[in-house]
Amino acid sequence: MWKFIVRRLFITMPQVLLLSVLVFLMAQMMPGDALSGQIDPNIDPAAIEAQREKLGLNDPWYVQYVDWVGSALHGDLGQSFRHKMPVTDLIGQRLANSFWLAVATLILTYLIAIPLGIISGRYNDTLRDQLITGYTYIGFATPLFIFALVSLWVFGFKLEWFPTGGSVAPGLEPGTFPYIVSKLQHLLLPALSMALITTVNTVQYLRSEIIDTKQKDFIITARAKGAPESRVYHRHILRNSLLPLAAFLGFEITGLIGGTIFVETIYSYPGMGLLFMDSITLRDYSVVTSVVLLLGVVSILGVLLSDIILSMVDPRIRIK
Amino acid sequence: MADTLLEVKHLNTSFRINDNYYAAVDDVSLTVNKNEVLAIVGESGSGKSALAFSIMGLHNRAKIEGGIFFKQQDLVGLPKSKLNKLRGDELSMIFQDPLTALNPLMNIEDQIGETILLHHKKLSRKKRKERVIDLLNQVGIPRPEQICEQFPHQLSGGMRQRVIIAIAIANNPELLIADEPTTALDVTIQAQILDLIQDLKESMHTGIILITHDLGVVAEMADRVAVMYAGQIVELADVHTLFEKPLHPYTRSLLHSVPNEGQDKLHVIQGIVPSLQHLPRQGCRFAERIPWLDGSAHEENPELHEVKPDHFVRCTCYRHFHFPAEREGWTHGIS
Amino acid sequence: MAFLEVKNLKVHFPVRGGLFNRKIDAVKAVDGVSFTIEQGKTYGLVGESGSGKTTTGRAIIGLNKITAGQVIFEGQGLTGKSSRVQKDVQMIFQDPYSSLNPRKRVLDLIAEPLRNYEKLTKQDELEQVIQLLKKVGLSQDSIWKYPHEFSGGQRQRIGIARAIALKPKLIIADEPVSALDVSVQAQVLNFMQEIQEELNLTYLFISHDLGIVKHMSDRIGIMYKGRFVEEGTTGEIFNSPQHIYTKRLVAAIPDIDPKKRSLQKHLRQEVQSEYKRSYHDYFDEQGHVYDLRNISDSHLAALPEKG
Amino acid sequence: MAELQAGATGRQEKSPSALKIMWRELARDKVALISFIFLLMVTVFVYGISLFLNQDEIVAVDLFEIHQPPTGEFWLGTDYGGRDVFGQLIIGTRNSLSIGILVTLMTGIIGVLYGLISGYFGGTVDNIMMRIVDFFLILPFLMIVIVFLAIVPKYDIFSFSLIMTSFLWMGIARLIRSKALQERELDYAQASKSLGTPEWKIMFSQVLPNLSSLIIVTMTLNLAANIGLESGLSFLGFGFPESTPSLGTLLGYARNPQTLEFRWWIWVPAAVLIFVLMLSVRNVGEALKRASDSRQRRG
Amino acid sequence: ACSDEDAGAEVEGKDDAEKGESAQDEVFSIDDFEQIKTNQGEAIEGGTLNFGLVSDTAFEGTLNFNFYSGNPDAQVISWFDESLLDVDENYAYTNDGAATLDVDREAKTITFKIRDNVNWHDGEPVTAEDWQFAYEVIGHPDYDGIRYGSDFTIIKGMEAYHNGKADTISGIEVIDEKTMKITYDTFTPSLLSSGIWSYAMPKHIFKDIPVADMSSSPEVREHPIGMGPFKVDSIVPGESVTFVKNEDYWRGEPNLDGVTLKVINPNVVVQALENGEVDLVDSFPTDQYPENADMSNVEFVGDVDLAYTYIGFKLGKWDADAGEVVPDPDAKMADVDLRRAMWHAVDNDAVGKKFYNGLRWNASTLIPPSHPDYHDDSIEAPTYDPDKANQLLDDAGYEDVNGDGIREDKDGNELVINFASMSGGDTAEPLAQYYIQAWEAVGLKVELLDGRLQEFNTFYDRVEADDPEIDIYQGAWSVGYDVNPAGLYGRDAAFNYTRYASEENDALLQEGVSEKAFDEAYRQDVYSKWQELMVEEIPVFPTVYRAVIIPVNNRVQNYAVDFKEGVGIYRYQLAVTQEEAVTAE
Ligand SMILES: Nc1ncnc2c1ncn2[C@@H]1O[C@H](COP(=O)(O)OP(=O)(O)OP(=O)(O)O)[C@@H](O)[C@H]1O
Ligand SMILES: Nc1ncnc2c1ncn2[C@@H]1O[C@H](COP(=O)(O)OP(=O)(O)OP(=O)(O)O)[C@@H](O)[C@H]1O
Ligand SMILES: [Mg+2]
Ligand SMILES: [Mg+2]
Repeated sequence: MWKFIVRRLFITMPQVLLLSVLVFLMAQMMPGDALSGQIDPNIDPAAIEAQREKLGLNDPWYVQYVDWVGSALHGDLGQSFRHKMPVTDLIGQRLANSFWLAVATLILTYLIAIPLGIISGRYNDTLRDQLITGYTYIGFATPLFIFALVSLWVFGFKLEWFPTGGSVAPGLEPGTFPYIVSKLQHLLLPALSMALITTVNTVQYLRSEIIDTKQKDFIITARAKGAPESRVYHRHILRNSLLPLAAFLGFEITGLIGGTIFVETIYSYPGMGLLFMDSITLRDYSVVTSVVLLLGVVSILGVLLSDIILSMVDPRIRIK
Repeated sequence: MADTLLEVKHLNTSFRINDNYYAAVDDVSLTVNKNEVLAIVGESGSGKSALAFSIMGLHNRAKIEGGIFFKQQDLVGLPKSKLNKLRGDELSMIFQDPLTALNPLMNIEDQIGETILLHHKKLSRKKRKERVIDLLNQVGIPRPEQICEQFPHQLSGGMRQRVIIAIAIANNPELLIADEPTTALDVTIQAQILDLIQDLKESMHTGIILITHDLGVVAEMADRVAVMYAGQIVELADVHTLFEKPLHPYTRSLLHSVPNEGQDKLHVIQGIVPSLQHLPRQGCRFAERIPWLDGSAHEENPELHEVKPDHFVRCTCYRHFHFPAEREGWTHGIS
Repeated sequence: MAFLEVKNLKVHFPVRGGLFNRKIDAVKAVDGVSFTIEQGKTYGLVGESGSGKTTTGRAIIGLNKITAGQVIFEGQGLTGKSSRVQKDVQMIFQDPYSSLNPRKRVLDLIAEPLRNYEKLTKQDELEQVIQLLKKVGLSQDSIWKYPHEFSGGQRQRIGIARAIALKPKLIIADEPVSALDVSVQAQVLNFMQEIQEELNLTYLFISHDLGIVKHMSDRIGIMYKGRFVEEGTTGEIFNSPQHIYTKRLVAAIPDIDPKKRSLQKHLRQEVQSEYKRSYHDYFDEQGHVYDLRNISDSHLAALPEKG
Repeated sequence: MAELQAGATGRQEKSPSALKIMWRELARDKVALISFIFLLMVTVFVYGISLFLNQDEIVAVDLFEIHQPPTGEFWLGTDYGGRDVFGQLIIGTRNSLSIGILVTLMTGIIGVLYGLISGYFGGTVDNIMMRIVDFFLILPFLMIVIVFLAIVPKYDIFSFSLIMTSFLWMGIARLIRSKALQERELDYAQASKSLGTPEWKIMFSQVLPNLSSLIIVTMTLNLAANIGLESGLSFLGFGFPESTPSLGTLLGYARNPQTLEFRWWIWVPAAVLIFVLMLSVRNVGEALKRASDSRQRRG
Repeated sequence: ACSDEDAGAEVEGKDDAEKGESAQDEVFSIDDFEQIKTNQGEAIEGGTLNFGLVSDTAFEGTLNFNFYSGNPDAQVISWFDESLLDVDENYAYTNDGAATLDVDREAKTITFKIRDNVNWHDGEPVTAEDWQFAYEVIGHPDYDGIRYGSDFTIIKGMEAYHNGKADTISGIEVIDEKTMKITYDTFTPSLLSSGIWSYAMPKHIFKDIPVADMSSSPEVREHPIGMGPFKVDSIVPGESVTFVKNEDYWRGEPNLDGVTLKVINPNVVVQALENGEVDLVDSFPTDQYPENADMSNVEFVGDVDLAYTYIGFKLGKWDADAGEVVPDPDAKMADVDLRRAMWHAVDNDAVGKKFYNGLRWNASTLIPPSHPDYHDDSIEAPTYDPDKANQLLDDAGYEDVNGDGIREDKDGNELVINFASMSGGDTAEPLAQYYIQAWEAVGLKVELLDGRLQEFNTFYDRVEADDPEIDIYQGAWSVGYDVNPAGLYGRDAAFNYTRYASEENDALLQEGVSEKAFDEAYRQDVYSKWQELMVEEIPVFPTVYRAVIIPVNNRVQNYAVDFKEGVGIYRYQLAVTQEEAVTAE
């Protein structure tokens, strides 16, 4: 087991390295830097130039890269030019928000997908299944951003059921109960709209997985043992169909990252997606770099996690 | 008859294809007694498995008509819950493909234990495990404690087939249906498995339906033999009669097409087994594969005749059939 | 000069794993096999599943890389890197359903080898294909059909037509009938024999069905775990098997006569107990097969030196 | 011989080709058929009509026609630049479709080639090529594309599609590679090999055609996804300038709450169109998928 | 003043279904807006005000006047900290603030005296040393902010300190605890109109923090203090800040108990106002005004913005070594008649009315009416007159020689003018399109650079670098309190993006900060002449002036637009008339 994890980690290393080079070069190619935004007649351009020099913005790229990697390894992702604070701190706040959003979305996704997928797969080609399939079609055809926009408008503005921006109501003491409630309130609508759209893949996947499993020979074996339908479903079909979802988790996380860009932008939810969008327009490239790097690493870890989970639950690939 | 275990009466099993029902098992009647092996032979697609699945009630969307009486109780139309009480307990089945018939995510103990659990709910976990190990010993698996913890993919084909047998015999069934239990196995292992089934019959007086297309296996194992062709039983007799004095052209052709001592050319049956949709539904179904026999040789509605006591043959064409030496060989295009 | 000579053939498949997917082990699918085949004869190769029969066949024709040893065909080596497929050696595959590309017409299927080796005009090609079809007993209008329109036996004949298109001398038939029903098997086996005579073909006939091998072969080699345990004429193998494994194999064949069943069972049990008893006489400490030794001129068995 | 050929062609009972099976399945499935016809009509209509439309005129700002609701002159009203929404919808659909199709084709070609090569060579080459694919797969796609779009100073429909393509080809490559690896081991490929057919020929003239239905299905489904992606990027403001409208551009206007609430005619038609387009493509794709999977075939 | 103004600005609002055509055609005028929220009713004791910071990005959280860079941060800081000096409506210093000043022009010194009751939130008095400390921090070589500019360099000894050659700034002298004297090298009228750095820094808090770490220190980001009417209570980074009143505020105890500030997205600002979630905002998107002009629970106040939008013509290059512009007489846009014709060709009046419903309006000179004493509206600037434009072009030799409807240059060669414009506001695209069309209408072929709008940073990068691809561009300047335009149009100004220079211009700009210019009337006259010169020479032409509009909930009293200087209303006076905000019907 440990060997397997270590081995997987070894495969992960070059990926992370490659990722870091890629994002760094990308950032370098961007026109302008943070200081080119400081257009103020009262400020001496020479002072701006001096700042550039001081921040190392005029060094050759590889020097900057090595510097950056070196400090990144020490947990220092540099300084945000815009926010005048360590990127790590900046990301820290946002990451927590995005993390909770992702967790809520994942929970909702599975909360929706598993029952629907099961019903749809178990009673395939019945009215129930057709309704659920209809939903998956609609979910597929509705771009996330349209859905999020319309839900914001309906549930946020018109019905006022949910707050329309931010991650928490102002003035609450962190850690207190109202604070947590407010946090939940703020992430529910974004999470829900993301979940409702992204879940359709999972529903469909589960459905076809169940239909597949239903036709497997070992299901017949189970029936021949005299197992009642309910047991056949729970013990044999479900277990075997849910397992591949574990492998999905990793890609689900990659997908979530894309989704957060839309959802956080639309709901002004201060997470990584919004930070990314802000930073890219502000050319705060140490932040862009770090966000992409970090989320890339999260994706890599997501896939790693999937692999590990899968290798633990699936005896066929379990490591001796 | 007191020791009649299973009586199948005019069984029709039809599958729905493009809004039409096609019978894969067509008016099959047979009986199985205690302590008896009834072999069912026939080419691929002749409806052997369909018959077995009908008896076990394992078909999903087939139309089943007729009667299947297991110890006088009609299984056709029996509620699922009652059927489940029988299945795996008094009535059980060994499946053909050891590679796919086991749940890949369950360990061996659980898979065998499940059958026991389902029918002996009160048995303690420990007792159950004991029984599982007992069964594994019985089917000749070495180191049963260790095997218990393992998963199907860790076992060889022969071992898996034994596990499947262990599942089938876990509750000492009265009727055991073995659907080509050895087709996927090597001869040496096949021999062991067949011996195992034989022992079972002897020790527990189980009635066994053995489905196979290997005549050698039939000769080794069966008490009585039913030959199926295109969904129908074309000949039914005890094993010696069948091998010594086969009557139906199909049976005779089959026996001739197996390589045997001193045989130079093998006999070839013309044509192919028609698919379910294209089965001739009128007249003798074997007629088109012996085209040199005149139509008048066949019955219009061939029936299973009891030509001698306990020897049944379908259609009268057997009386006219002889091997046409000149037609042997394979030089026939598609008809 | 032997027609086909296989000398100490080894085919090992690497098992990858470890940190960097390095080769950590090898499956010794074929591990030191030698035999010769005479022209015009059928050589049967039997053994249980996984014993390396297919791998041997594929190595000869060049579909598998040879790890060590030599394959000498008519005095010419087929070994090593020059695993170029020879026109003279062809193969018939086990499954007539999957060995024909379902999207190709019979014409294209049969013409494929011709197109690879011979530059023919369309017309000549068509004629040749029709000739081949005639030879395998299929009507000429079959050329425009697709494989799925044929029965298993007919498909296998299409496979054979392909194999003989280049007028090969040696055909490796890897379980050519095991996917077929008994009635169809006969058809194909008969045809293979006929065509052998007609074209003076040599077969390497691979099967795990001893009955069929017995029917077809002049000589038989018995494989076990990548090695030969016994080799001899059909009569020698069946009438006086020397190696315990051969005995066991022969004993396991169910007899078609129900009257002999108790006899058979008896024999089986005897062999089985002998097998258990004398296992160590026939296999070395690691369970490996010994090298073949001559019992008679034509009969070899893998028995330990001491006898 | 002539007679023979005549006789032979007379019995053209061909095995239904992949396309034919697909078409049959499509014709059987009413919803898919309607979707297909709808798609065809939209495509023909949009490309046809845009030949007659003057794009410059449509995207010309008219200070005196700003935010007109739908009228006889402006069927779907005008936007905040006084530009005809209907015309923009047509051009936008054309642009979105073009990008969608272009990306789908390019990812298809690259993915298929890559997958085939990787599957064909196998071994170390395959190992390395797949590590590259794995790497691309875990990249946060949307972010990287956005960064690229921010870097590239000037792009047209083609280079835009190229950027999207660079991060979208892996899915199909992986699929094709795994299928190619499987097919390569199948008996028919092995048989061809033993008959002396070179491996690349087996790959391209035998394996590839056998994968064609899979490729068609995957590309159809990808098309829907790509149209969605393009409009998403335009929505976020990383698409084309308003003078080259796409469906996403029109939808992007809805980020302005006034437009969202009071000027439905600007964004609702685009939203509906996107929805119906994606749904139709999906319907067709699913029907094709059923066609290619004989187990699921309806007839 | 920060000047990253977007060129385009926002969509003008439009008719909704009910309001129909009326809202669409409605044109507003800034003259109709009050600057101060007047209100009947009794103010209650205490109450909490909800302030909306309208931004689609989070505020950065550099909460100190000495370090912040973006406007959102400035909005946050101004609730809890303030300038020591007050100015009047013309942005000249007065003695009404927390400190008074005494100017000695001869000696080039100013002596500041901080009032006795001015204390930091932690109770420590605000001292002269605190103020001096601010100068020392900003002037410090390690300082990482952007404040170090001409305010500082003119102080005696500053350069030496800044270059690390001196440990102290010789020109800054602490006389006693509350008195500080600054000696300047040069002394200009600009200095007295907001040219002094007037924000102190609590030295007792910052003295042990290295300058380089200050901007990211918790003292700046997490629990900042100031001397303003409210104290920071809690911060949700980037999202919201709560303030409580500073009872010890030097002007007197604030009326309100506290203020809650939160960031709201421009897209939701109307809803937030309607349901009373926020009482007022820092800026209201003008495009949303027409539909919401009669929102029942708020009153809109407004003022002229200190900004203008303009079209600039590239006329030369920047010589970085010499630090001055080098005009190029052969530049594509060098012909002033071409430039004037382009001004005549565009209808900025219609742009203001149609795109901005009158909340932006035709501009004439480069000193906007936000400086009422200096803006000269008697100057006749070119207005929309396509015939005149055609005439001018014909006369100047830009004729259509090949009959394709597009004018060629004087030599008959193809003339394509490349136009850079930046993205940002919602109307940016149609506006740029409009200008291109308008120029095309007089036969000038103008093309958008790269076919698309430039993102803000790219735009300024390229404009700044004198990218040869750019012939003209649309920009916007937000103007400082000081009217002196030398920072934007001087020969040595890097921000002089058009790279225009002339002797006359030099002379006038010099004159504007001369000794004589301490005389207000004289200075007005100088800048009047300068405005006229710009209308003659047209290195740039202003397109529109702008208004700021702020909705204020009906319960709020004593609010002036951004607490505009000189109106005599201060934040501590803010009050509400009821506990809860009024919501819309
Ligand atoms: N679920 C089903 N739906 C439709 N047709 C079926 C189904 N199951 C079996 N058939 C058809 O019924 C016929 C009989 O099938 P069956 O499986 O009983 O044959 P078999 O004798 O067991 O053959 P084999 O030796 O290959 O196992 C075949 O033609 C088969 O195609
Ligand atoms: N490409 C391969 N890679 C790795 N191992 C292989 C490969 N091909 C065959 N083997 C292994 O080599 C051994 C011999 O296989 P081979 O197919 O030759 O056996 P066989 O005698 O033909 O068996 P069967 O009767 O089942 O066809 C088996 O253990 C098999 O798993
Ligand atoms: Mg069967
Ligand atoms: Mg094999």
